[in-house]
This record gives sequence, C-alpha cells and structure tokens, in this order.
Amino acid sequence: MSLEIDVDHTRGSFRISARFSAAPGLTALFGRSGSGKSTLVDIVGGLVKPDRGRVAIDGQVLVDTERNVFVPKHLRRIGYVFQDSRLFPHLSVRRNLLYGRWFNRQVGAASADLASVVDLLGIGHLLERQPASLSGGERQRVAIGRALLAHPQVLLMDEPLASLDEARRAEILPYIERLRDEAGLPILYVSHSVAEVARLATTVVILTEGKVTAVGPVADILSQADSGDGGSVLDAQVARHDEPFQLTVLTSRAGELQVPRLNAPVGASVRAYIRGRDVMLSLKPPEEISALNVLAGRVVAVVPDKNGGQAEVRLDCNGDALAARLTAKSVQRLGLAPGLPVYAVIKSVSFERS
Amino acid sequence: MSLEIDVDHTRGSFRISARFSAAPGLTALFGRSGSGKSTLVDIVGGLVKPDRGRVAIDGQVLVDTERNVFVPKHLRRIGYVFQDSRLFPHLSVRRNLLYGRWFNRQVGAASADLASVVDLLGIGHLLERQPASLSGGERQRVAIGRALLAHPQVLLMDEPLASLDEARRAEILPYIERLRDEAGLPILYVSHSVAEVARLATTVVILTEGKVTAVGPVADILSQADSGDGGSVLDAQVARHDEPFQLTVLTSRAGELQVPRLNAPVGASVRAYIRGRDVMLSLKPPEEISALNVLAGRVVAVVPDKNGGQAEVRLDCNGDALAARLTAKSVQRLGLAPGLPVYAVIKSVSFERS
Amino acid sequence: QSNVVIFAAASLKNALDEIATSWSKDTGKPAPKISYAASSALAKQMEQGAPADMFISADLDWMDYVQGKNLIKNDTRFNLLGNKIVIIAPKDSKIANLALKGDDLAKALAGGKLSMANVDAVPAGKYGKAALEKLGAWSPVKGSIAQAENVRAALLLVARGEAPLGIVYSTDAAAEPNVKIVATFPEDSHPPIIYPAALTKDSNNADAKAFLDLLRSGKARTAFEKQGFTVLVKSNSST
Amino acid sequence: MTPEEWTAVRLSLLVATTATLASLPFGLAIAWLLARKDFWGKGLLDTLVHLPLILPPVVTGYLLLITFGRRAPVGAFLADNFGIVFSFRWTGAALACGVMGFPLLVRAIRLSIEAVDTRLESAAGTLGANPLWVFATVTLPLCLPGVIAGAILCFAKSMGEFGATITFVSNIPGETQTLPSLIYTFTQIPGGDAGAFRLTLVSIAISMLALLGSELLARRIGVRQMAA
Amino acid sequence: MTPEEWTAVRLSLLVATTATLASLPFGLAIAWLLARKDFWGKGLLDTLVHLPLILPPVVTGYLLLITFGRRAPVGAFLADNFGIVFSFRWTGAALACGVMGFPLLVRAIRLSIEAVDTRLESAAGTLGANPLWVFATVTLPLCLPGVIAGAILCFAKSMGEFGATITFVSNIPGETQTLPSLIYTFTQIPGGDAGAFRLTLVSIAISMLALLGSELLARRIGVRQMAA
Ligand SMILES: Nc1ncnc2c1ncn2[C@@H]1O[C@H](COP(=O)(O)OP(=O)(O)OP(=O)(O)O)[C@@H](O)[C@H]1O
Ligand SMILES: Nc1ncnc2c1ncn2[C@@H]1O[C@H](COP(=O)(O)OP(=O)(O)OP(=O)(O)O)[C@@H](O)[C@H]1O
Ligand code: MOO
Ligand SMILES: [Mg+2]
Ligand SMILES: [Mg+2]
Repeated sequence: MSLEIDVDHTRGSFRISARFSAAPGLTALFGRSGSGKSTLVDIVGGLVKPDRGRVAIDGQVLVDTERNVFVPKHLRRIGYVFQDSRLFPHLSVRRNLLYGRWFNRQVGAASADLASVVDLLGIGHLLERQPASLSGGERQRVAIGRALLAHPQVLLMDEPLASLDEARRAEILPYIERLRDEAGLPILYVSHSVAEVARLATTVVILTEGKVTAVGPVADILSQADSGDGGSVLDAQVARHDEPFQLTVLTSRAGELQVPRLNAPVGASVRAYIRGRDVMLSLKPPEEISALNVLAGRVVAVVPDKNGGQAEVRLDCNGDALAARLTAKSVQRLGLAPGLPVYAVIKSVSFERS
Repeated sequence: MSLEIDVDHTRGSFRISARFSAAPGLTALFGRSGSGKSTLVDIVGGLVKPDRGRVAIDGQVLVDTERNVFVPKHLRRIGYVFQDSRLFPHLSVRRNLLYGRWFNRQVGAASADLASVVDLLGIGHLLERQPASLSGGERQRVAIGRALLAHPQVLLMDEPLASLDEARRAEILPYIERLRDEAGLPILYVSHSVAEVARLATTVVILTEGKVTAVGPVADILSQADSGDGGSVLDAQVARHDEPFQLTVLTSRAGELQVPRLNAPVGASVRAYIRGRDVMLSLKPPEEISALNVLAGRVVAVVPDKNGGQAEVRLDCNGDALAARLTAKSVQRLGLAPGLPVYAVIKSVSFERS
Repeated sequence: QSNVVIFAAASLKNALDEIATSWSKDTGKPAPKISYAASSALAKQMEQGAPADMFISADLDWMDYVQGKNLIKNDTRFNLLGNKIVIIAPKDSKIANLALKGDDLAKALAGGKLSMANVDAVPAGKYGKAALEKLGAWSPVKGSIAQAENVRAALLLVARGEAPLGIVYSTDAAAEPNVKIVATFPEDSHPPIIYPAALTKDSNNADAKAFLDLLRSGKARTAFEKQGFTVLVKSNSST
Repeated sequence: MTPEEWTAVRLSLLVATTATLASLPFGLAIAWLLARKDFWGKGLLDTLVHLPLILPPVVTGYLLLITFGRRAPVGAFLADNFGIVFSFRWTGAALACGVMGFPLLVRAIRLSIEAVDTRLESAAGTLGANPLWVFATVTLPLCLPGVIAGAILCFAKSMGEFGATITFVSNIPGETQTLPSLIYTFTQIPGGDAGAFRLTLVSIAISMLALLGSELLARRIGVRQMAA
Repeated sequence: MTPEEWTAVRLSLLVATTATLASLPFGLAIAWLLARKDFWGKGLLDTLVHLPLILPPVVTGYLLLITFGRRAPVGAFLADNFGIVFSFRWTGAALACGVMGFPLLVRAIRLSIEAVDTRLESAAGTLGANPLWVFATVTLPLCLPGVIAGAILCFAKSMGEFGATITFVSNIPGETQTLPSLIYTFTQIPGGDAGAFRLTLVSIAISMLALLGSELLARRIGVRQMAA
C-alpha cells in the first residue's frame, strides 16, 4: 500500500519506535505477543495519536506531528477488524454490517456486496440476531464483514482469523488475496500464522519489543522469522491445469511445480510458499516416490540453529532461493556443504490449498 | 477425565444435543465456528443449565435434571479459561491471578505456584498492571494463569492459545501435557488447531451443528476430522537420547522413530502425531535422502477425497495404523492398492518440537 | 434541668428569640429551644407526642385543633398577639392610596395578579379573603389571585415586582424596603388576627410556666412591638 | 374528585411531561460534558447542576424568581426577545420542576455514558462516523437505560415538587396549581387530610404507571443489547 | 455566624453523613434486587422506593410522623424493643433525609449494577466464589461509580431537605434544626434574607467539597478500571 511509518509512542512503560516503508499490497505485522502490533495498527487507524512522527499511505499524509497534521479516524476511510471484535451490541448483525454504509455511500453496488460478503463469511443465518448471542468465531466473521462493507480505502486487520476454524480460513484467505490484487486495496495485517503471512504478504514487518527488527519482501523475511518455521517463496506462473488430477502446473525458475488445482487462469502470476520443514533433500534424483516435485539445486549455506539440533540448508535452484529445514544428523549423514548439488523433494499436498 | 455427558439444550434457534463419554485425560472439542463447543463447555462449567440431561466427571454427578441435581459453579472446582479472557478489570494482574486462592486454599505451595505459572506464561513484568492496558495475547496468558492458580480439579479451556504466537504456544503446550499426565487433571479443551489437539488429546469429540458426529481416541478420530489435515498417532516409548544431534529415538510397533529431543526420561510412553501430509510413500527403501525415518508397511486402503484431487492412503505398519495424504496422481503413478508393500518416509522435523 | 421546648409559628422568630435570650440572661436558666415551623405541622407533631412544653400558633384554628385533641392545658391558653393585614405595592408603583370597595382593587391590578398567602390554608390568606369578601371586593379579583405558600412568599412576589399588589401582615410589610403599604384593612373587616399561646398537656417543666407567664405579663411587649405586632395582653398585669 | 382537582391533575401531567422532555437535551449535553470532557470550571458546573438538590426548594424558587421573573434580567430578556414568559404561567412551573429534576437527570445519564465502552465509539469512528454521529448512533443508544432512568426520576420529582414551584410562580388554579400544591394546601387545613390522601393516591397511581412504562421500555432495550 | 448557626451546620453534617451511610446497605440490597431479580411485587417495591420523590415532602414527612412517631406503631415497636427513637431526635432528621435521598441512591446504584458484565460474575463463580463473594469482590467494586454517585446525591439531598424533616421532627435547635430548616426559618421572617443567604453559601461550600471529593474518588477508581 506504499505505507510509510516513522513514529515514536509511549504507553505506560511500553515504548514503540517504528520506522519503515512498505511496498503497495499487503503488509504483514509479525511479532510476539505484546510486541506492539496492535498499537501500531491503532496509530495507522487514528485511534492512537503518536507522540512523534509521521504516517502516510499512498503519499497521503495521515499523521505528521511536526506539521501538526492528524487526520481524524472517521476521515481516513479505513476498515478496521479489531482483535476484539467490537460489534455494536445494540444493533442486529445486519445493521452492524451496514453501519459503514451510512457514511461512505459513494460506491453503488453495496447491496450486492452485502450478499456476497455474507455469503463468503457464512453469516446469512445470523443477520437478524443480536451480537450478544453469537459464538466467538461468528462474532469475528461479522466484524470482518463490517470492515469490508465500509468500502474502505485501507484495510487494517488485527488477527482477523485467529478464532476461526481451518475450513473457514481457507474460504476467507482467497478473498483477502483478491482484495489485495484485484481491488488493489492496501492492507495492514497482523497475524501469528506464518502460513497466512507467507501466503498474503507483500511486505513483512517484524516487531520485537516495539522496535522494527526486520522489514522487506515476504520471501526475504520469512526465513529469518523467529518462528521455528522459516520457508521460501517462489514466484511462478500458471503453465496449465491438469483437470483429471485436479492439479495445477506452475513454472518457476527453479523448475516445474505441481500443486493442488489453483483458481487462477493460465499465465497468471502466483506465489508458492514452501515451508522449510516440508522440503527433503536427496543426493540423487529419487525414484518411485510419491512426491511429484523434485527441484535440482546447489547448497549455498548450512545455517545451524542456536541449539544445534537442526539446521537450515539454503539452496540456489537455478537462481531461486529455497530453504530446507533438516536435522543436524541428516546434514552430517548426507555431508551437506556449500557447493554440493542436491535435489529438493516437495510433496504437492504441502502447498496450501486455495 | 472420564467425562460423561448426555444433554439437550436450546439457545434461541440453536439446539445442542450431545451425548458421549470420554476416557480420563484431555478431551478435545473440535468443530466449526458456531457448532456449540463453548455452549458445551459452559454446561460442564455450570454457567449454563441444560434443559435436560446429565453431566458427570469422574463419577461425580454435576448435573442431573431428572434427579434435580445441579451443582453450582463455585462448588465445581473448575479452572475455566474463557474464549474471551474475562479478566477482572478492577484488579491488578497479580490479584486476578490470585483470585481463586481466596476460595480454594487447601493446597499449600500456592506462592511457589504463582512464581512458576508466571514464569511459564512470561507475565512477570505485567503483575502490577491493570488488565485494560494488556495486549490481546497478554490478556489471554493472564486468563490461563488465573485458571491454573485456582487449583482446579477440572480444567476447561476454550481456545486458550488462539491469540498466542507460536513460540509462546510451544512453551505452554508441554505444561498442559504435564498437567494432564503428572497432575492427572481432567481437561476439556476447545481448539481449532489439529496440531494442538493431536498432541494433547486423549479423546476427541467432534461437534457438528450441535450434534456429536464422532467421538473416540485421538488416533481414530483425527483422520476423520473435516480439517484437511488427517493424521495418525503412534504410541511409542523413549528408547534413548542422541545428545550430540539433539534427537530422541522412539520405538513403536511400526519401527524406530527419530524425533527432535524430547524432555522425557528413557522408558517413558509418549505419543507421536504424524500428519498425513508429512508422509511420503516410496516403493523401495529410499537412499541418500535427508529423511531419518523410514517405516515399512502395507497399504490397507486408498480413500479418495470427495473432490477427487487427493486421497488418504492407510497403511498397516506392523500393527500400527499410519495415514498418508497424497495427490491422486501419485496414487495412480505408484499404482497404490490394498496389499502393496510400501515405505513411509517421514522427516524428523515434521514432529512437533517440545 | 432541661430546656423548655417551644413550638412557635415561624413568623415569631425575631421577637421570640430576643425574648428568650434576655430571659435566659436574667434568670440564669438555659434558653428555651424554640422550634419554628408552620402551625399546621407543629399541631400535627404535638398530636404525635412531640416533646413541646408550649405552643404558639399563628391563628386560632390550629390552637382549637390541638385543644380539641386534648393536647393543651386549657387554662393556660391566652391570646398573645394581634396583627393587621395590609395591601402593598412595589415601592416604585404609581398606586399611592387604594380604596377597597367594589372593583377598585381589580382596576388597580390592571390585569396583574393579587399576591396573597393561600386563601384556604394560611392565616394571612384566610383573613385577606374574608376582608375582601366583607368589602365586596372579592368576586372581581377572585380570578386574579396568586396564592403563595406563605406570607413571606406573597411579599416576595410584590417586592420583586411580579405582582402589582399583595396582601400581607403589616409586620412583614414594615420590614421590606421594596414595598409600600397602599391600604390597611379595617379591623372589623375580618376575624381578629390572633396568635394564641398555651402550655401543653404533658408539660411539667416549671420554667415553661415561668416563660409563659413572662409572655403573659407583657414584659415582652417591646420585643413584639418592635416587629410590628399588637400585644393583646394588658401591660404590667402579673400573676 | 372536584373539577379543580381534575384540573390540577391535568396540569401536573402537562408540567411533569414538559419539564422532563424539555430538560432532556440539556441534560444529555451536560451529562456528556461531565462524563467525557475535562475543562476548566468543570467542578463549578457540576456544583451548579447539583444546586437544586443542595438548596432548600424555597431558595431555589427564590433564585428562579430573581432570575426568570418578569423584572429579572434573564426573564425580561427572554420575554422581550422570544416571547417566553414564565411568571405565573404553567411554563414557569415546568421550568421549576425541570430545574429541580435536573441533577437527577444528569446524574443518571452521566453514569450511563461513563459505562459506555469507548472502544465501540472508536470502532464507529473507523467506519466513518464523525463524533456527532458516533454520539447519535452508538453513545446515545447505549446510554438509553440511563436516559430512561433519568427521565423517570425527573418526571417523578416533577410530580412531587412544590416548594420551588409555588415560590416561583405561586399557586394559581388552572395555571400553576399542580397536584402537589393542591395536596400541600389540603395538609394546611385542619381536617384536610382526607383530601390530601385522595390526591396523593392519584399522584402515586400516575407515577406508578410512568414507572412501569419506563421499566418495560428499559427491559426491551436491555434484552436486545445484553453484553456483547 | 451565630452559635445557633454553627450548631445547625454541625448537625446537618451529622445528619447528612448518617443518612447517607445508613441508607447505603439498604440501597445496595434493593438496587441489586431491582437490577438482577424478577419477583412478584417488583413493580410495587419500585414504586415504594420512588414514593419520596413523587410525594410532596410535607406528605412524606407526615407519613413518617404517623409511622415512626412515638405513638405510631412502628415507632413504638422500635423504641420498646430496640431503644431506637426517631421522634424529635436528630436520628429522625437522618431518617427523613435518608428516605428522601433513597430513590436517588437506589437509582444510581441500580444503573451501575445493570452495567456490570454478568460474564465477569460467572467467571468469579468458576473460580470458587459463592454468590455473596461474587457480589463483594466483583459486582460491588465494579458498581462503585454508581455507589459513589448515589451517595453524593443522597448527601446533597440531605443538605437541602427540609420539608419532610421539619414535618417529621420539627425544627428544634441543636436537635433537629438542620441547615436547610434554619435557612427556611430565616426566609420566614422579615430581614432574614441575609442570614438565609449566608447559610446557603455555607451549604453550597460543604456540598461542593463533598462533590469534588466524590469526583476524585470516582476518577481514581475509573482510571484503575477502564474497560478491560
Ligand atoms: N442466546 C443465544 N440465542 C441464540 N443463539 C445462540 C445464543 N447463544 C449462542 N447461540 C448460538 O449457538 C451456537 C453455538 O454457539 P457456541 O458459542 O457454543 O459456538 P462455538 O462452537 O463455541 O463457536 P466458536 O468456535 O465460533 O466459538 C452458535 O451458532 C450461536 O449463534
Ligand atoms: N495503557 C497501557 N499502559 C501500559 N502498557 C500498555 C498500555 N497499552 C498497551 N500496553 C503495552 O504495550 C505493549 C504492546 O501492546 P499491543 O497491544 O500493541 O501488543 P500486540 O503486539 O498487539 O500483542 P498481542 O499479539 O498479544 O495482541 C504490550 O506489552 C502492552 O502491555
Ligand atoms: O502425492 Mo505427493 O507429491 O507425495 O503429495
Ligand atoms: Mg494485539
Ligand atoms: Mg466458542
């Protein structure tokens, strides 16, 4: 979303001091509990006025303490999904969903929107209910709907999917992707799930105790994330669909990938996220094995973990970076060292379904 | 926990009608958003009085509408971690944590407990704070601590870890395991995370629209779960620790398993959960590959998914059941069919670290 | 020795306080405790066993009421004070001298209100109404009466210029610089305005009797007259 | 009941209703100020609002008279510029009742506003509502229980108020003689107790109906909201 | 100020404080009942609580007199069995003030109790607190803003109440002559205005201090709680 942030703020004994700029698209905020993610989102949303600093989205300055600029939140045209859902208890689900429409009605097809959003979130049967009678997940889904229906120019999502089951997440994720890609909506997204971040983020920002410790494109950052689940992102194109087997064949510099059927047209650019723990390494091309994806590459580096039991093996597959997480024992057994040619074996089902 | 439930209850248009009994240990409630999990936990906790039915824990009848028994919640000695944390806003974090101590003081070493629980949850620096100033994850951690420190005889946990980062989860999970195993505390646990459930649960109960659609030992149930992530559970013993490589070698009927170093003594019984998507199948023993675990077995059944793109291949490995999730294409390519001998290849890092 | 407790109509406060203080100084006895309130309230309290030694009512009706309930020593009852009712106007009013017959009064009001104390309940109001009736001036002004809770409030309405004319006691009119008296009712135009006093049935406090005797003796005359009352007991007749 | 008594009943209803409705907007505004804003003189404003409670009603009536009387500065200004006259009118009785009930109204609303979760107000803000809309669509509906409670207190007080009323606008049958004034008059007449008792019952009956109505209303709102 | 006035000030403080503190437990209990329970006769209880607001103070005072007077049934019973005497004592003035302030006290507390999230009460129950403890450790602290508001309203009302007091326990200096009774007496005599004005200022000053104190207290509690 071309988000520029440079702020300092103190809340009690907690001090946030963040400075970064993010490319257009979805910016994921990643960090441990209490690291200041919600505070930062609140600053962008206009709920918290930073002690000092500047916030701009797509060049539009929202906050600039030096020039005394502070755009009030109701003029920022944001859709904010709060960590606590904050539904209006006196309004029915329907009226909660339509609340934002009272104020931003320049977009026409809002009623069509309601239907599709309600459908996506599976909350059609809840429309006439009061929020107090909803389950935790239902509440959060309504909150997501309410933010989407406000026709925002920026979407702020603070752990929107944390209380949802996997099936529901799998339905909502592609929708967020579409918002990012088709509607070009800038999104600031907080999540504890690497898979979600990997799939959605353009830029990842890692917060540690109020400070930005890493920022950059998702592919560069995720493997550094202190999450026990580093991974790689390959840029690829849809080459063809294999309808009988419901597979999609992607081509990337690293080679051909067969993944579960994607809902994208041939030729489309997609991103494949490969977890380090899903990658096996073999010294010769494996035969008669179930995995459909074998990428040839060369070891670039072997990075042992702090505690020594495991290591990340970084490969160069024809220019694409790929990381594998192995036990130290396998590293020794296979004699992995920079320069060694290897084959990365990846199951098709490892890829997230969409 | 030897939990027996047989209740009917109606909330608005939602009707729950659940009947099952669960073995001692941790019972996981699994099901989609709005399926009635929290309602069921509320019934066990005494927050909701069912229209009809009976609830008993370890033979102690808590509710029996026919005999007009309803033990009030303050006499049930439960520790309830709510989906919404429900901290007391007027008490400091410390007083929230110690609230239960006023009432259940028969256990002596409570102050030692406070220290260890605070340590486990990483909330030492928050003790003098008021709940309003906590982040979402901090709040949930305090709520967990408050329930643990009430010295409960039963623990009810409704999505306790949903808002926590992976690192913090990884710290708390073993603690819950210890409560289950060492303290023998019966636990009713709601979660959307298959990994959590697989790791913790003795019994899994699957709720669908208020009805119990499956109940049984975790190994039997999880592969049926409508979660896109069926898996298997192998009972195993710790054979030895491989300190240099920080691995633990387990023996199971299926064979030897090398997993990341466990914090369990040699001889201890442990449970290994293996996700279907982490299992590769090979027609001959693979060589020069990074995976440390190769189990020989025989195909028992090939169960295609509803949509046909993937299949679950069930194996019998010397008496232990193991499931692998493959693409339909791989199934065809390898000619997998019942009776065929195969080798299951599993990376060590696939196992959850503890 | 316990204090004498006197229940007295509120309008007597200035005079009675002065008398009580000097009596206490002269005799060395503790000053009486005087409860000033509406005669109606005091009468009903006596009915409920109030610890009063003496009752001084603002009119005969409430004294008759307590006597009817057998709450006073009948032989101690006597008429202590008299008063006059007058018509007042704001100081700056153009009205100077007002005739009181027929509809002169109504004309003088010129659409304004005649401020009086409640004509059914408050003594000053009752007297005023009786006088106007007797003088044939009642029906023309009947619809223009603003009835206040008590004389003081009626006085206030005129003093503030809300009402062009009002009927109050001469005692009140004399003390209010913002009003002037524009007419005085003839004595015979209304029942005599009398403040009766008596000891209560239950009183056995010798000082109470002594204080009542003091009032009866006329020694308190100056204090009452200073406030504009007419003292009805004869001077210097002591018991 | 006599025609005079009926008139007093009707007048009391008119006065109490007017007093309650007319003071609501001011009550809301001041309650909001006191609940949500910090400003210089807040303590003074708070005391001012409470004055009618602290002062004997007669004194309040007196103060009203010297402020809103025909010759008083504010009273004259209102009369000359807006034609609003209070003195000896039922409007004056309503003003007196409204003023006497004001502290009760403000307190109840203020308590309820303070209980409204400001996080919901922020949420409304992010959805595009400006502060006024936030107040109208979130704060106000959520503090309705307090508004209802305040209104019913003000109404009940108006049904019983007479000290300030009679001092300010006296007791003119059909114009300013409200039920309590009439009841008071009865208590001042020897033997008037029966009349006072009868009218007291009427007053209680009216207020009870108002109370029940307010409870039903509050309950309907409450059921819809609960804690979310 | 004269000694008589000082006495009245001291007495008023005593009466107002006693009235407020003594009615608090009853107010809490009844507010809780009205807020949280449904029972037969609830509407009646509610009306009864509001009566002192609805009735002219003189009527309330008269009802007190014929109920708690020395010769009245309840009054005689309390005097004979517990030695509690109200009639024409300062205790009676406190009773009158307490009764007059009671509807204000109950309403404020009730509003606050209704705003307490019952989910927190359930949470306390699961941690082992029986209903009484839940009330003491969760409901009560969380409705403190209402308790404080109710108490200050009751106190302020007591500083201004005289109609019921003077009717019930008369106006005996040093015993039942409170500040407002004395102010009232001053307004009843020629030349008393200055005295009334002086005492009114004293009354306002006291109430202002009480108000400020209550605001500070409420703020301290509020800052600690906020919405969690
Ligand atoms: N008071 C009520 N009136 C009507 N329906 C209700 C009421 N309370 C709960 N429900 C419904 O009961 C169903 C079960 O709710 P419950 O909170 O038990 O779900 P859950 O399984 O915990 O879901 P989640 O994972 O989203 O927390 C939901 O569909 C909810 O809408
Ligand atoms: N009013 C306050 N006073 C003191 N500290 C505060 C206050 N509000 C927030 N904090 C602290 O600021 C830090 C950042 O909070 P924030 O809510 O931004 O965390 P977060 O990254 O969103 O965490 P989570 O993942 O748990 O939601 C936390 O440590 C929190 O305790
Ligand atoms: O069939 Mo796969 O390629 O092992 O998932
Ligand atoms: Mg957060
Ligand atoms: Mg739930």
